[in-house]
Amino acid sequence: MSILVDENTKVVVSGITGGEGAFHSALMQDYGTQVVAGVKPGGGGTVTERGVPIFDTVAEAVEKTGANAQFVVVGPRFAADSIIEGAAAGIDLIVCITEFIPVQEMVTAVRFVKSQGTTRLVGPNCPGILTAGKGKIGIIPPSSFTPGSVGVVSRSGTLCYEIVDALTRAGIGQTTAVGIGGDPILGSTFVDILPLFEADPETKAVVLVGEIGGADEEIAAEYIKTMTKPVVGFIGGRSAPPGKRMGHAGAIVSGTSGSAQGKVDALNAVGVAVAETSSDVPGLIRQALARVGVTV
Amino acid sequence: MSILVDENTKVVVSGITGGEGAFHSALMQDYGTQVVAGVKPGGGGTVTERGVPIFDTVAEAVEKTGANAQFVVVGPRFAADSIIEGAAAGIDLIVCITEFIPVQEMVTAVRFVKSQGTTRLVGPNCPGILTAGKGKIGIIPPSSFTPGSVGVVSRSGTLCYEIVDALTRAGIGQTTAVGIGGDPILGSTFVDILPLFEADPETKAVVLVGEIGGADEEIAAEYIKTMTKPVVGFIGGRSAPPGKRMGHAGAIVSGTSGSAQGKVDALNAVGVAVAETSSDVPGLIRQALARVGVTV
Amino acid sequence: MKMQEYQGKELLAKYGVPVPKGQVADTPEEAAEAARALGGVAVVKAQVLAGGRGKAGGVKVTKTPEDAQAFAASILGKELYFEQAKGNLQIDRVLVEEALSIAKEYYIGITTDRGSQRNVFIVSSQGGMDIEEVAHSHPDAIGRLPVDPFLGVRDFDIRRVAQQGGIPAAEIKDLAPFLKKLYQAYVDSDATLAEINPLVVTTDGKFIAGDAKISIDDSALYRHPELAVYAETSEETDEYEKEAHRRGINNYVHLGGNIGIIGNGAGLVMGTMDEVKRAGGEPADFLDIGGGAKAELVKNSLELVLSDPNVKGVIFNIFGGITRGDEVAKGIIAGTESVKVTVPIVVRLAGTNAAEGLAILKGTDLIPAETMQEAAQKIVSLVGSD
Amino acid sequence: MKMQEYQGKELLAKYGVPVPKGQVADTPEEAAEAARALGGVAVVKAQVLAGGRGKAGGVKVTKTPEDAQAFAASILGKELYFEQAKGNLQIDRVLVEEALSIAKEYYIGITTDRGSQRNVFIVSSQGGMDIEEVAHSHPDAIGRLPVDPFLGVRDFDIRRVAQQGGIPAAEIKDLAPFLKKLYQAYVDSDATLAEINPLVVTTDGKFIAGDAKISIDDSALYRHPELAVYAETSEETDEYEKEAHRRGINNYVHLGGNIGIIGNGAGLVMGTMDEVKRAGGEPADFLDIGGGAKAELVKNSLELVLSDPNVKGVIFNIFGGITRGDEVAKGIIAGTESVKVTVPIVVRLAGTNAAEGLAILKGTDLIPAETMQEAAQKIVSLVGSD
Repeated sequence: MSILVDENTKVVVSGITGGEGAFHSALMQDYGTQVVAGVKPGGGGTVTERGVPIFDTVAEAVEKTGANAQFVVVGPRFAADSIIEGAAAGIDLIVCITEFIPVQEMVTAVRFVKSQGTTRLVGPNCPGILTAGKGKIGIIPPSSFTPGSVGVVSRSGTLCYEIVDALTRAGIGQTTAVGIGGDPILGSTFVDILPLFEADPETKAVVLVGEIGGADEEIAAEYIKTMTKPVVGFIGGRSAPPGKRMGHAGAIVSGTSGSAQGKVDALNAVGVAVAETSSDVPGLIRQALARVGVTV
Repeated sequence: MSILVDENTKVVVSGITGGEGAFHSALMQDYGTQVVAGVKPGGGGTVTERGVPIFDTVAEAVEKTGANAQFVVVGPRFAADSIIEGAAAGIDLIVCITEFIPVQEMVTAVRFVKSQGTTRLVGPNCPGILTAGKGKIGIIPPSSFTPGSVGVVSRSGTLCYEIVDALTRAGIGQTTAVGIGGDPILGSTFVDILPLFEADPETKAVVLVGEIGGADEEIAAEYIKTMTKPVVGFIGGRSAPPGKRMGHAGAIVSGTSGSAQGKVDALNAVGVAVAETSSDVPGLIRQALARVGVTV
Repeated sequence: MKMQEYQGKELLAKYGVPVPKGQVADTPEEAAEAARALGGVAVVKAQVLAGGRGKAGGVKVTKTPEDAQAFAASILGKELYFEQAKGNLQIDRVLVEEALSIAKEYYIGITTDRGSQRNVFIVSSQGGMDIEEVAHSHPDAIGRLPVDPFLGVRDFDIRRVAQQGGIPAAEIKDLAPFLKKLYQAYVDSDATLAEINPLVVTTDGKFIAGDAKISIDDSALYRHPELAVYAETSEETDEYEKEAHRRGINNYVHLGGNIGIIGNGAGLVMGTMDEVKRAGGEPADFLDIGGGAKAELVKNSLELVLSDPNVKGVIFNIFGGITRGDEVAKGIIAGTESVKVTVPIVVRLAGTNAAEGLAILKGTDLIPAETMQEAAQKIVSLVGSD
Repeated sequence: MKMQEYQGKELLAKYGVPVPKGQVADTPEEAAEAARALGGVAVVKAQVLAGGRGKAGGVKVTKTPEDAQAFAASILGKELYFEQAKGNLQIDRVLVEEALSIAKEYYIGITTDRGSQRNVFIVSSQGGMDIEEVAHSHPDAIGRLPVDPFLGVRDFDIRRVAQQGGIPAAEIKDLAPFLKKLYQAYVDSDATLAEINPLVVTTDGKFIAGDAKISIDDSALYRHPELAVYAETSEETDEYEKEAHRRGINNYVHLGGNIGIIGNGAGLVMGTMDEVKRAGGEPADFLDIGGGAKAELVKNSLELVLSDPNVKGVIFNIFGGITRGDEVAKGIIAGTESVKVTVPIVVRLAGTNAAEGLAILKGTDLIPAETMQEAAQKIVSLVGSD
């Protein structure tokens, strides 16, 4: 088990012939992921250097290869359309790492994906998903991962890597790490991913990595109330001064709403210990697991 | 039991102040239906002659009265928007009798209704739904109905009345009659309604009233194969000469596809007896019920 | 509402869909002038709604303006026989167009599809012939694309349908704008059918609509006043159907038997036909007064049906939902007062306000019937079976 | 990209949203002329991105062209202090507008909302004041309308939101076209915020945008070349932030401490700030090089951070996913070569191509660290805590 991605996931890569697309598809293959197809308009009938067949459309790739997941790594002008193409072709899981997709296009794309009912989108502007030892879709660097029992879900890509690194250094392995992305319009938020960890028998505890801005952590806290598995939190930007923009469109501190303290309070209120810095996460996870009788 | 409409159905009428809207809302009330609200833009805060409160929007009517069904009886220029309004307000069942709604508007409206997931649309250009002795939404004349165990689903409104009349004259009562309408773009087709009859404990047999044109009866036959309850068919237009348009946009005979004979063959092939004329329906129903051990 | 070729091409041109240069001509002289403006060589095409104009002798490539004039003179104001319409149609207008240098002919159609509940493109590399034949003979050469109304035509859709339809990938860059503009024209005009057959690929690689067969949704004509002016054009070849068209009776089909049939709802009227046939009669017509008909329409319908000298009896079968029995009864009375009635009329009234209607008919010569079956049997027994 | 009021109003006018008559002026003389064209009485408004222009002394109703000229002269080329921006901003341009005869002031805003994943209208009858205050003081006077992108703004939506926002039913016929046009302007322009506060209802019942605060999605500017020309306008009041803007570094915030922080990803940079603080240091800045940064941007970033004389040490924290360690290493080397480095620089490189990056940095004065925590502790111990 694990969530979303494993050794049976069959990935079609939209943008497989681009620089990043080719590079990261190869890294995905190196990590054992089944990359079964690529899509490049007009490129149908050819194969990549690594022997992956290329098709003109996602629909054809699905028909011919049984792909059930799509990695979207095309430029920002084409990414929303590529997501829509994947959802229209009945793909189960779409991971889009593309940054700078026009927001209005994402409003349309997410609306369409949700109207399809059966497709899950992770991203855009996210690092993707990595299941330790089984496979990955996206750009998460696998070197820090080690198989284990902790799930990680993060708004920030690099903080996600950091926390996985800290866990592994502390001898705590992971099931799956999901980077949901930092854009204002996202396919999946915390409350879409947490239930998957809750249902996954291998996952014993979850690290939720939030950051300032928005209300996703507060909404997640409502759901965590209903979870049986322990969750440990970390909020990036606790030391950020209020009123200053810190990158991500989402990371705007305005009054209480969206502040690090508001999020910490909301999580604490539902029994979630929140780490002061990322290096405190492994200790809190160990305590949380001990409380439910799991020793790591 | 019964399907779609019963004594607990709470109807909001969009267009309750129009001529047909007022007339048929009153007939619905006379038949025992709970008409809990009306909608008329700008008319909020008033009541109809029969004391039904009027609201400016369906959403408000739902909030204030708990309406769970909507009867759309506005003019063709406003009907598609009214359907969308009902679906957006979370109405469970929308019945639209309006004729001559522009087809492109219905393409949009039906797409929206289906994307909502929880709303069922019957119509447009249909007579509506009547559950014998319990209630009705639409314009079906109730005088011929008598409670019993036969469900009726019909593309044609008037043929539906005719067949109910024939059943009652033969001493065979009905559960619910559903007129799905004759437009090219419909909210519900045979295969949307048949499963409801199949699941309804009170319904023991079903009459399917089709007509020439389209492939709805052929598609229905595929579903009927899986049903446990007997179905009797009738196809209007068996004597219509091929190549002639007979009213409804849908009723175009072209080659085999859409012909009465094609439909009769498809139904016969799955064990459905098809009546030659509507007056033969009661006899076939009686035989069909006898075969499953029900005497009427 | 069906549009003639030149009307359809005018509509398409407004949306940027490429069409051949050309103009319509009502006289041979205008045809000559149009051909001259095109440089001499031209294609002259009779403008009628029926298909099969080539076989009917309504299309000719002319080498000189004089040729164009002579051909136009030979068909304008004349009637040609159309196999598909099974009758003669008068040619009042021709379209004079540039002769395209044709490399290939494709087929593009859009229609609004019951099954998928969407507008669906049909795309095929096998253009210039009957698409239904292509569907049988080359099923692999047909691409089908249901368009999500919320998304419109997307590039990935076009790549897919082109591939299915056998159109080379290299031509997608030309096909894509053609399909997108055609779709916009279709949706914005409330069309129910738009067929471009052939879609001509010229020897210099341009995509041009060689023909245009467009139908507009009658229910939406109110918001297309610029198209509604075309609505006069009728394709009926039957004189009673032409008369029905003039009287605003939309659902009338002349069948040629001896028992006139008038009812409300297509299904019920067809059901009545079935009962009449079973009783041994032969329907003279199919006439559906529709839902909620007013007395005036009922009167008009009765007058139309009685104008057919073959009609030896009439059956009215009304089971009112939105149609009200009293309105129908008033219309029947009005009809019997305006024309001399020499044949029996059986009236079956049921449903909404049936009692009120029957009260109005009381004391007239009209013959009441309680059920459809009874009505059919009564009229056939009065008229005698064929 | 934030647009100034006059730019926003130009944009709205293109979509038929009613705005007051008026024109921009760069000089007092132009202001006088503009006031004259309006008939004398005018409102002169400083054009800056910061809010609170009235309090800053940037808005005045003038009775004569001479008044307008005098007021324009008193602010053009001068700096005004803006409380909201906590700093001085220079006024380079004024908007001279007709003085509206105001009966009522409403509030209309649209923004793209994370929660509902839609564009959401905020509508209130309580206009002309801070909407957040209204939300607190009159929560019942706020209507909220998430717009389904597939449907656009529908009449029933407008009836509903008007009712919630306390706008009388009788005014919906005027409100509806205003909202529909505003929505079209918003979507077509790829806006992320459009605030009309106040929406003026004039004494003769017209709806006019009294102000316009519009932001455009930077990611979509490529397809709005007509708007991209406005992108030069900057609202930064901090000199380092202005310099970052000039260098094309989009995610830089000057914080004033002594340890420069550069990293990839907003979360990681914030996390690094947290670790530096815990170790006893004080961040000089937040600088996120983003994902997939090239060497040139890294070099530029280092130069910017080092240009702050308060900076006594720099920490590079890179955990590469799409960012590649070798690119970053090349950029760091280039940065240290282009400016004289007198402070310690700690570099933590992990993730994609980290090994390649570390190989490049080998043999330099840069201080390596294996983890973020270690990097923070090293730089603080080298610089000394505050």
